[in-house]
Amino acid sequence: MKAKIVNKGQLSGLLDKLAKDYDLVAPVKEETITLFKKISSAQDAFLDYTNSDVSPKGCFLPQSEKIFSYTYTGDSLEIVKPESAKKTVLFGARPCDIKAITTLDPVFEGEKFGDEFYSSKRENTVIIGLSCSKVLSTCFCYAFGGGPCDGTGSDLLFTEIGDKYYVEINTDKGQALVDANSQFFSSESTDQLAKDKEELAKKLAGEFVKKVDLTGVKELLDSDFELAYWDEDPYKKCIGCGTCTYVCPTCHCFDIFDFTTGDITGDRIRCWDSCMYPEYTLMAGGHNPRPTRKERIRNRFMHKLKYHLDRYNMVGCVGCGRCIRKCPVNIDITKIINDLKEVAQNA
Amino acid sequence: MMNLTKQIREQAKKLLEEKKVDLVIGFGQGTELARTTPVFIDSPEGVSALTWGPFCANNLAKYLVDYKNAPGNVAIVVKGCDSRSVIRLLDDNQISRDKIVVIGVPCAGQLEWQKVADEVKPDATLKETVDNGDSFVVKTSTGDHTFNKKDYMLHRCLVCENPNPVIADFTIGEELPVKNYAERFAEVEELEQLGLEEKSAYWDKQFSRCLRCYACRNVCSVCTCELCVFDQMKPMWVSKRTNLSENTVFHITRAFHVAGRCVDCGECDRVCPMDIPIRKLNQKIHKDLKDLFDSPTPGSKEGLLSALGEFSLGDPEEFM
Amino acid sequence: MLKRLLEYVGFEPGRLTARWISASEGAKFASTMDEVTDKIKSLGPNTKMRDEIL
Amino acid sequence: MPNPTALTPYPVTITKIVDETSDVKTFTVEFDDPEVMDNFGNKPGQVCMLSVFGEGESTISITSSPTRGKFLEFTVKRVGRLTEVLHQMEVGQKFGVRGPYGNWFPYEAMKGKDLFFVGGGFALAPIRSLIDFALSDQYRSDYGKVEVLYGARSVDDMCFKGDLAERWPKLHNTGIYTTIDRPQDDWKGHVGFVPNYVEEVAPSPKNKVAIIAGPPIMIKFTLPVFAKLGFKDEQIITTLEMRMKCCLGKCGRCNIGSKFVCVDGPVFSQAELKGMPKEY
Repeated sequence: MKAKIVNKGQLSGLLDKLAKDYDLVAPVKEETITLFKKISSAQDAFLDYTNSDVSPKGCFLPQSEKIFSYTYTGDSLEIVKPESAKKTVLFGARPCDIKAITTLDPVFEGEKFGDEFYSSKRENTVIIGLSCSKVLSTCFCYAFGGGPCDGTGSDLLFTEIGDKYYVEINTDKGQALVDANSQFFSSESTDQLAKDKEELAKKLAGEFVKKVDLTGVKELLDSDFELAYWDEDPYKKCIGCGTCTYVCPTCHCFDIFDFTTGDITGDRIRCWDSCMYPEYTLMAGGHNPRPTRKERIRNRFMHKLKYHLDRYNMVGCVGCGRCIRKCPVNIDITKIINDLKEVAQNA
Repeated sequence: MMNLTKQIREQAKKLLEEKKVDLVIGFGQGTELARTTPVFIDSPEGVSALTWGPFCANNLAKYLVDYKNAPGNVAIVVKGCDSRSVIRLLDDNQISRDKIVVIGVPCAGQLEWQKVADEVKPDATLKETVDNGDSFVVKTSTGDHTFNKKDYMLHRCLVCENPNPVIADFTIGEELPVKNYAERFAEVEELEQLGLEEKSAYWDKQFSRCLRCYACRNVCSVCTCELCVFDQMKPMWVSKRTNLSENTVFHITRAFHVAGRCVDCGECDRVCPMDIPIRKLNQKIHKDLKDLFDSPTPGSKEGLLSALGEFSLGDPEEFM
Repeated sequence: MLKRLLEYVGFEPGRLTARWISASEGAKFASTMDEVTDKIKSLGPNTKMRDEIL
Repeated sequence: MPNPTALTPYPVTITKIVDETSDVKTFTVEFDDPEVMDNFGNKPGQVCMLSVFGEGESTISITSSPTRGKFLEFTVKRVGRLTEVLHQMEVGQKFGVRGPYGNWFPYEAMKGKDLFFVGGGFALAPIRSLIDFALSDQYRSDYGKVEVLYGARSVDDMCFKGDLAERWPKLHNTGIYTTIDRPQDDWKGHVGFVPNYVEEVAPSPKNKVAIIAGPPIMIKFTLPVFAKLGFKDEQIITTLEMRMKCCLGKCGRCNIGSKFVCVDGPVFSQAELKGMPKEY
């Protein structure tokens, strides 16, 4: 494992340089909300956060994205595609959110069809992770194999230790970025910081509050689609908003529609959509395969805990805890998992 | 608050045992120390799940609409603000009076759960909460915490119009004094003072964050349309494209759609994942209703006509 | 109410006009329309909600 | 070379429009770039995304068999916003097509077998591609008898009248059965619902595959009839529809359990469907 050190005093220099060479996307604070945005200088970055309100998945799957513009008169048709993605650095993303991007990869890049919009952003982006220094009461990344200092999916992983950042170089892309900006990386020995990081990871691993036990849950969901559990509490209290899906770093559903900008011109747009909305599956003829909140709630949790596993051999949840914090009625995926585990045990 | 919890449970148990209702909708302990979650109790044995305290922010009246066509009667636990929703739903003929039993609880204010969670150890569990007038004491497994209402309460509670339920078949606990806060519209007035450009910049900044998750709409107890204009695809009045223009249209339309019906429960504000001050839009309407038509808050009395649904000769005539 | 709300979120006063005009009041309609167009012209192009999309 | 991963459609020009019923039209289209058609490689049972600019996209099955020529046919029922606009279009006008998507009827596995098609109303459209494929000069010898049992509410609701009355009956070793739900003065043929008619015709399950498409209620009552006649679940093939947006297995909405109808379907055997949640 290759590693380097960045002294804290050097960080703003590095970020300013990155902002010049790339589109730099980093966490920023807007009033009470932390979200990822393009920044032009290091001072806009807000790194003292534990979990942003919105995940950085928008870097690769923007909430709203133009697929092409058209000019159409009925007899003539012209289509103009947007420019391809710019070179970007995503700085300061948390390990769970980066892991989430790796769960999106097979959706957009695997199987039969790729997705040029996602792929071009993915290829052109260097992901610099930032280890967590705290664990929230809603965090449970450990349950899905992640961890507060886990570098999975990142090109570089920064871990704050004292007045230094311990920087792990995980990919060639990361190495290239380090090489191109070597003046900001110290060449001192990283042995001590490597040990410190291990310690930090161990300490944080012991701080999780949410106890999540997935034993038997997948098997239960495999065996029975019509569990009586889905008739219980969660769907009754769900108000059917899309908050959980929009703050979720692994939700990838989208809608495609046309946005007319003139009589004969318009843009084809894709934007996030939510399986919690009744219109999501409503067909033009009026039939809806998931007509009530019960079917929709079931689908969401089945997707996270079963469907994504079935299709891509990856869990559809990374344990960031956003849906728990943001749900207006406190529907908690960890409770659902533990409830299902109990159902499985009693079956 | 243990005493109130006990009384709520007893009342619910009695209603279920006597088959007066088939379902009780109330507050239960949530999965975070400082949160409750709506619970749906259908048997007398289940009432132990009910709780009460300073973490019962949700307005449960919204759920009544789900049961309007279901067989049987429903009991519901409401605070002062929630009770206005019940009246609005009755006035809108969304539910029938003989189908519901209202358990009213005078409310000493609700705390912002995240502010509380920030101060309590993550692994603590809740033991008890005590109302001390200006503060709440939250007793936990890892120690007691005192939270000043002024600093930790939801903003809506700081200018609470009436803590007492205005409709209730049973009232739990003592009525609380009604404080007519002079600063009820202070935030709105502050914004009104700004210049046009500043106002525009302020709201542009807020609206640009909007995710269009529609939590504010879905949580709203007076949003009862079966097909919402924002979901309608034929014609598509408002595009799903998330940009400042479409977001602005969404927020103005949403606010104006509930004008004259909004009961000022502040749920839209509470649930917004992006902390957009949605209630400030509704409060502007409330303020204008008061200034122009001397109209009380919708739902604050039974049988009130909607200010925007009636005409009187004294109304200002700005468009003749 | 709507006018006040629009102004509150930063639209210039005068961008929205509402008038009660009966189908028989042709002259009132014409003069109102003149008034509105004059007003709008004097306000100049609207800048609110004119963001370039994306 | 068509790139189906791009969400960008290819322009097509309408060359022919047939009014099937008052609300169903069949559009024949040709790609403006003939190379696209040469490389399209659509197989019977697959679908396309049709783009009507200003309205968006809709999933429509390809009605025509690739054996019939360098064009595509889409049979479209007027049900929503997009199809409404499509119905107002005229010959010579353009819209967009991307595809082909989804799986196809297992025509290889069906070789050497008799085919028994059941279609109800407008839903003959998705299976017509396979009927014409099996009846094409090129592949006719691969299959045994080709029978089509078709039912509509009334004479006015019958689609593909030309195929049913003229074209198919004249071909070698075919059997065409048509029925309408209620008696009508100008109708000399069979009267009655599809499931009952299937029972009357009583196809033998021996070396035969049944391909069914129709409204859910018809399918629901027809399946037991086939079971009674001795058909195994593997011998019954159907095709599903779902709301779709990308048709690439990404936008999420068309899943039935872990399967996406747009890439894993729309063609499923009854045996496969039995192993899936009833959420369609």
